[in-house]
Amino acid sequence: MNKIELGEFIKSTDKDLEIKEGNQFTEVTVPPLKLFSLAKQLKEREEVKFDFLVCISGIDYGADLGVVYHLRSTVYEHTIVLKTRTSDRVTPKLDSVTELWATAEFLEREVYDLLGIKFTNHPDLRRLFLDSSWGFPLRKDYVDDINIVTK
Amino acid sequence: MLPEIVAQNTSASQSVPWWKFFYDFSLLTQPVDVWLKGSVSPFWSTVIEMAIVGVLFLLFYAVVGLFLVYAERKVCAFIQNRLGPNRIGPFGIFQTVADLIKLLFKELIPIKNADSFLFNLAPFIVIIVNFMVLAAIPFSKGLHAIDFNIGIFYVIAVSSMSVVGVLLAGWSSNSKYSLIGAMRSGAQIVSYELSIGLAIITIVILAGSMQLSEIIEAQRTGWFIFKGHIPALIAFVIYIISSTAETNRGPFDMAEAESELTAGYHTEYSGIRFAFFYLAEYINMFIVASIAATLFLGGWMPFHVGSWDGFNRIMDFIPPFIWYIGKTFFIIWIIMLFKWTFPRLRIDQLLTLEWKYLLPINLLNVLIMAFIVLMGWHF
Amino acid sequence: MDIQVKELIADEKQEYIINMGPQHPSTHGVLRLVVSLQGEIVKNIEPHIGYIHRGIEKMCESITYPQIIHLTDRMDYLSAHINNEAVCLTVEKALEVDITDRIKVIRTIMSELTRIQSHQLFWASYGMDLGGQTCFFYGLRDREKILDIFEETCGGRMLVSYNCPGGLMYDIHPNFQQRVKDFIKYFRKALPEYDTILTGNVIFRERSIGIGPLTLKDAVSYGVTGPSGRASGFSCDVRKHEPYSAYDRVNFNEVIYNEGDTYHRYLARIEEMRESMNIIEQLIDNIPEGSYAIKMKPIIKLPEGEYFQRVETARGELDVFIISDGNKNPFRLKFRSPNFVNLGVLNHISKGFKIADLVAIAGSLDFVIPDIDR
Amino acid sequence: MRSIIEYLREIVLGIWSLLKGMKVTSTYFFSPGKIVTQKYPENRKSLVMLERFKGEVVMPHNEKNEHKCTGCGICEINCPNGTIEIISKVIITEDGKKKKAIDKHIYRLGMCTFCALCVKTCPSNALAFSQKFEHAVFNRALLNKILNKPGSQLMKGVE
Repeated sequence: MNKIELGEFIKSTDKDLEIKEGNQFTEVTVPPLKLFSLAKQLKEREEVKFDFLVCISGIDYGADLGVVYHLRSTVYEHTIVLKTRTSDRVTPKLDSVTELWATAEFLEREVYDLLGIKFTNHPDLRRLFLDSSWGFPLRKDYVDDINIVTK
Repeated sequence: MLPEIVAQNTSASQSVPWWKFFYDFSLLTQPVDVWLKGSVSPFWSTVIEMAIVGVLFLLFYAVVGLFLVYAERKVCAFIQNRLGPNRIGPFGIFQTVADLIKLLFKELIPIKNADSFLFNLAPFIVIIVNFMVLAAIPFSKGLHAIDFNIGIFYVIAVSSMSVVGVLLAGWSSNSKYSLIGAMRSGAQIVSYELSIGLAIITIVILAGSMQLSEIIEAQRTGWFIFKGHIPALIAFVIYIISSTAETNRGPFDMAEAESELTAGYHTEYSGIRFAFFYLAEYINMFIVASIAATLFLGGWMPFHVGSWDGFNRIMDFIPPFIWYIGKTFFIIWIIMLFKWTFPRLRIDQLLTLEWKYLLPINLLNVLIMAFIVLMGWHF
Repeated sequence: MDIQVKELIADEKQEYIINMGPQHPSTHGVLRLVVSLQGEIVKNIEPHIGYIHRGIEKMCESITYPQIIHLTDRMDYLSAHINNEAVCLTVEKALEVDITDRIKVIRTIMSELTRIQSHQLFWASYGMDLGGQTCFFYGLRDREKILDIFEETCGGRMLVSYNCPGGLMYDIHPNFQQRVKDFIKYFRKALPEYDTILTGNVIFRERSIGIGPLTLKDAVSYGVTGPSGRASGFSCDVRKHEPYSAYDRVNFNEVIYNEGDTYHRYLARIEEMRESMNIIEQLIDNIPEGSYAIKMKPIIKLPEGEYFQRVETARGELDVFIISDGNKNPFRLKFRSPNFVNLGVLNHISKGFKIADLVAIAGSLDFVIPDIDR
Repeated sequence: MRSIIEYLREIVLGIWSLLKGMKVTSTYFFSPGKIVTQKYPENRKSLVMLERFKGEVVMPHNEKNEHKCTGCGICEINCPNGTIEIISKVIITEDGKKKKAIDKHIYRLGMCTFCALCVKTCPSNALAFSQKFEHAVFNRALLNKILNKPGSQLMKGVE
C-alpha cells in the first residue's frame, strides 16, 4: 500500500485519528489510550500486516513526552509511523506493545531508561543503561553539571 | 654392533670411553651404584641414590617444563603467522624463565571462603603425580629410574590420580567457574582413562609384557606401529586423541575452556601455585607423548627394519636418547597442532566421542590385535 | 534486583547464577550476562548493559551535523563507515542535495570493504569463541589489509570519519583502486582457507549446527536484522529493499538461509563476504569522474521535519531518525542500532542449551558492545 | 548394516575434515616466510606512515618561522569536543591598522578524536596532520600543546 492507501486504511479503523502524510511515511497521531488497540489491528489485519517494529523513539517535545513507533510490514514492504504523546511529565504512562512485537521489550526499556516513560504491561521494566538513581537524560530539562560540559 | 660390545663390557666399565654413555647409560650408573653399595650401608646407599634421582628429576622437570612452554608459544606463533616470544635472549628463549621469575614473585592471593588447606594442597597433588609417572619413563637405554615389571600399569594407575588435584582445585576455590571446570575435567578424565587403558592393552598384547624396558626391547626388530600394522595404527590414533583429552589440552580443554570458563579450575590460582598447574599441564603432555613414543614408536630404540642388519647398524649410531627425544617431540608437536587447529568440543560431544566412537572401536581393536597375535600375522 | 536475592531465588529452583562479564573473554567487550544455570544448561539470561553508555544521542543534540559523524564512528566501530554514511544520507535527504555518482560509488565500495573487514573479524572472534585460536590470527591478518587501504585513503584505520554531509572528506588515494583489486585477488584465495579450517571442520559443525535456532516468525518479532536475521529467512537487506548510494546499479544476491541456527548465521556472513567482493569488483573499475564533495553551506541547518534513513551495516539495519526544529543541531536524533535490538533475542534462543553453546550463540549474533550501549 | 556404513562414513569424513584443517596450519608452520609480525621498535627507522595518516594536528611553519593561522577561530567552532582553544591578541600592522592575530593555538591531544574537521574547514589551510604516532608521555599536561611556535608570525599574503 502506498501512503494514501495507508491513510485511508487508518481512517477506516478509526475516524478520529489525526493522519498526516509526511515526506516519507504516513504519520498517525494516536492518543495513548488508543495506541495498543490500533497497534494490535495494524499487526493482525491481513491487509496491512505490520509485523516488524523497526524502532521506538522516545522524544521530549518540551511540554509533552512523546513516543514514535516505526512499523514496517515484511510482506507488503510499507512503513507507517505511529506517534503518541502524553503531557504528564511526572508519571507518564503508555501501553506496552511487547505482546505484539517481542523486540519492544528492549526498545521500551530503553525509552523508560532515557525518558522515564513507564509502559504498563511491560514484563520487566527496569533501568537499562543507567542505575536507578540517575535522572532521565534525554529529557530537555535534564541537568547534570558534572557529566555534561558545555562550552 | 654397539649393544653387544656394551653387554660384554659392563664389568670392565672403568675403561669405557665417555661417549659410550650416550649409548648405554647404565655404564655410568652401574659403577656409581657399586661404589655406593661398597662404601656405605645398603640403607644409606639407597637413600643417596634416591636423593640424586630426585634432584635430577627436579631439574629435568623445570627444564622440560620451561622448554615446552616456550616451544608451545613458538609453535603456535608460527602456525598463526607470528614470531612468538622474541625479546628475551636470542629468539626469546629466556622468555619462559622470565615468566617463571615473575610468577615466583607474584602474590599468592588468598580466596575468601576458600578451603585453604585443599586449595593449597591441590597443585602439589598434580605435581607429585607428575613426578611419580616420570619415574617410570625410560628416557634412554639404562636411563630409567624404576623399571617395574608392571611399568605401564603403574603409569596408568598413577597418572589417573592427577584428576584428584584438579577436582580439589575446582572444589576448594569457592568459584563457580572453577567448579564447573573441575567437574568437566572429572567426567572427561575418568572416561578417557578407559580409552587410554585399552589402547595400551592393545600394545601390551602385542609386546607380551608390561615392563617398559621389555616393550622397548620387543621393538628391536621394528616399531610396534609398523609391526602391529592396522590395529596398532588405530590404537595409536586413539591413544593420541584420548591422551590429548586426558591432559586437558587441545580441542578437549573443557576444564579450562577460556572462552567459556575464563580459566576453569585454576581461575582463582595465582603466583607459583598457578605456575605449578601450568607446568604440570606441560609435563603431562610430555609424559603422554613419551609413553606414546615408548609404546608405538619404540621409545629410545632406533629405527630398525627386521633383518636389514646394515641399515640397523647405521641407525644404531644415533644415540638412543636422541631417538627418544625426537619421537617424543614429534608427538608433542602433533598434540600442539591439534590444539592450535581445532575448535573446542562441547562437554556432551566429548563424552559422545568417547563412549560412542572411541570405546567400541577400541574394544574391537583389542580383539583384532589379540587375534593377530594369536595367528602370528604381525611382522 | 540484588544479586544475592537472585541467588536465593535461583537456589530454590535448584539453579545457580554465574556472571559472564563484564570482563569475560567471550562477551567481546563489557557485556554482562547474568546466566542462570542448572548444571551446565542455561535456564535464563539477563543481559546487563550500559557499561560504556556514553549518551551519544544526548551528545548529538548539542553538536552540529558534521560533528555528529565522528560520534557515529564510535558506535559500531566495525562498521564505522556505514554509520557515517547513514547520518550523511539523512542530512542529504533532508536538504535534498543531489550527490554525484562518484560519491555514491566510492561510498558503496568503502561500505562493502567495511562489511568484509567486519565479517573477517567476526570469523576470527567466532573461531576463538569456539576455541580455535588460530582463526583469530588468520582473520586479523587479512583484515589488516583492508585497514591499510582505509588508512591510505581516509587517514584512520578503524574510526575512518571519511564521510561528511555532501560527500567525502578527501578524494580517494591514487593507489586505492589497485590496492582494492590486489586485496580482492588475495582474499578470493584466502576465503576457501577459512572454509577448510573452520566451516568444514567436523568439530565446528557439531558445535554449531542446530544450536540456537531462531524461526522466521521470531526473527521478525524480535526485529533481528542483518546476517543473523537473514539466516532465519528474514529478507531484510536494506541494500536490496531500499537501495541507497550505488546499490541499485550492482548485481548481488541477498544471502538467505532458512535454518536460523548458529551455523547458518555464520555461513550467511561468510557468503556475504563473497557477495561484497562481487559488488566491489563491479564498481572498482568504473568509478565515475566528478567531484568528491558537494559544496555545502558552512553551517548546515536542516529544515523543520522528521527524517528517517535506513542503511545496512555489517550487523543489521541501522536507522537514523532525525527530528529537526530548523536549528544547526538536531532536536532529537535516534539511532536504531542493530546490535541493541539483536541482543533482545539472546535469551530467547539460548534457553535450554549448554553454557558452551551460549558462547557460540552470542558469538554468532556478533555483538559490538559500544553499539548496544551507545 | 546401513547404519554401520553410515557410522564408519561419519568417522572417516570427520577425520578427513580434521586432517584438511591440520594441513593448512602445518603448511603455515613450515613457511616462516609468511610471518606478518613487524618488530616495532627495531623497524622504527624504516617505518613510514602513510601520508594521510592522522597522527596529530600540527601547524606547519616555514623556515622563516611563519605560519598561516589568522586566528579566525573556525577550527575552534568546528571542533566537536573542545580540543582546540584559540587565544587571540590584537596587533598593529605596519600600516597602522589594528588586527586580530593568533596568540596561542592550544591543542589538547588527549581529547582529540581525529575527526579532521579542523583541518578540513580551516580557510587558510593553516593546520595539517602529522604522521607522528608515538604520543605517550608521562605527564598528562604534556598533551596540551601550543601549535604556533614562539615568536612565529603570520605568513605574508595570508588573510
